[in-house]
Amino acid sequence: MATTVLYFAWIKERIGTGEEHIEFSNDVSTVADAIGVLKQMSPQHADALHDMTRVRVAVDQTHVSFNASIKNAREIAFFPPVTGG
Amino acid sequence: MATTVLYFAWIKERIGTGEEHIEFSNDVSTVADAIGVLKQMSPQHADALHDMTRVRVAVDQTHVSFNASIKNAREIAFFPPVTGG
Amino acid sequence: MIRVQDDPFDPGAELNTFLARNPNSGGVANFIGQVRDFNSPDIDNIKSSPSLPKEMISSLELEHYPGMTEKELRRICDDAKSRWPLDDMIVIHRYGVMTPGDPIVLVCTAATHRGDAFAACEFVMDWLKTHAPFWKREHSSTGASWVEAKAVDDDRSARWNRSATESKNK
Amino acid sequence: MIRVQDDPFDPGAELNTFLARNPNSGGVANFIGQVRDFNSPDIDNIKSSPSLPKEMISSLELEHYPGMTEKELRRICDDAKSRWPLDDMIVIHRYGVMTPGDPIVLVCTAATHRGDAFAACEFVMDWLKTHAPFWKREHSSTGASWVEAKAVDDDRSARWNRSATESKNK
Repeated sequence: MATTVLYFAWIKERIGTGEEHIEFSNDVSTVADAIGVLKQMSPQHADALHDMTRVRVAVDQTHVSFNASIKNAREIAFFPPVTGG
Repeated sequence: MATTVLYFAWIKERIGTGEEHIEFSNDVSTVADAIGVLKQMSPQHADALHDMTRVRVAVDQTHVSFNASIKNAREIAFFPPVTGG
Repeated sequence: MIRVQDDPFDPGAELNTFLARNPNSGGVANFIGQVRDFNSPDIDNIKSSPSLPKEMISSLELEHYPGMTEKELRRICDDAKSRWPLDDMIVIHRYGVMTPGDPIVLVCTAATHRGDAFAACEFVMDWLKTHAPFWKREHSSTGASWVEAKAVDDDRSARWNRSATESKNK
Repeated sequence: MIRVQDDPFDPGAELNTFLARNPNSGGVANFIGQVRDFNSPDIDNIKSSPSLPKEMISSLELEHYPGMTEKELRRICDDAKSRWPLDDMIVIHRYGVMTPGDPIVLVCTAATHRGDAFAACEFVMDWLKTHAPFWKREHSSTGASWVEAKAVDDDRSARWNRSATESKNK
């Protein structure tokens, strides 16, 4: 069961795509674990995700912290701190 | 030199007029003194001005307290606490 | 800018004019006070005892002190401008006879930072409520009565004195 | 009511529709955020060093996270309704490409008491700024750059947590 991984703003630009579908293995249970996997995928991924103080995350469209579970997650999104309004 | 005395809202209604021109004598130097004079003018004046906790005053269109001077005042206004907005 | 008028005004049109005049202000706050169709003391009663009869207001009459009203509103606006960095502000207040749903007052403030726009707008409303010489009289089926001033308005107005003192003491 | 849209909106028309829908709300507060024509870091510099060149913004691009944006705005509105007695509220937020002077966001709140309307409106703006998934990118003569989040927005947003905790402790 693949998980949809979304990127926004400069994270999307650096990675070069806004959406990927990734099959995480069973030992990948938290957001932090997933980030570890993603950073291995390409130098662009590693660059975009290397400074986690500049990255925020949502699981199934809800803000979460890096130690949140991604078990049964359909969608994980990575983005910079928001700047709307 | 007569001073214009103005009344508003229910104070005007009780006194029966919104404007009077009164020549205060020289010993009438504060708002409180003026109120003393006005209350002598008619039972209506006395009734309207008897409870000073319900009366506010402006001298020359500026809010003042009862011990404010009325020397050189052109206009004194008596009204209930304001309820605009 | 201050306008005290007998004529009705259009809040949306006023807001758009204000925005067009201040295209570089990142934040514009505004407040509109409207005539309600049931009177003030009843509103609180309705919440606690829904069975109480509502006293329907047919019209609201607003008396004011021509001359002092404008002067006082100008003082309040000048005070707001001295407290917060504002690009612009407008206060429009009606007097005369109004019907339920009519706008009574409009305050718009424009600033670079939204916190300043919000604070100034709320300050002007709080001070206007306790300082601008207007008196409301409600007409209903049971007759006409002058609206009593509310202690809560004095409290809200006094907050701004306290915070002024607090910031001076910092 | 929540609307997230690419199309421009007319703040005055939206305000009038909102007022017409809530004739019995004594107080209606609202806020409009507009696109400025010089960028955010420069604004503070201009004040301290008027000689610094202004970097003119030609357009603002607003990216968002479709689906989550609406969900998050709904959460913020529900939270506001649970904190203050509101009659109604509306949030409109644009995305896509905008030019200076364009309205980005509109928040309207209607309540019996103006303090509730003001507080809810400011709360929604503060939370929207720190929680709604939008990202601004400014285009100027020197190129395009993503706007950095401001610490002051985190602070403003955090105030509401503090006051929630404080009221619980009372």
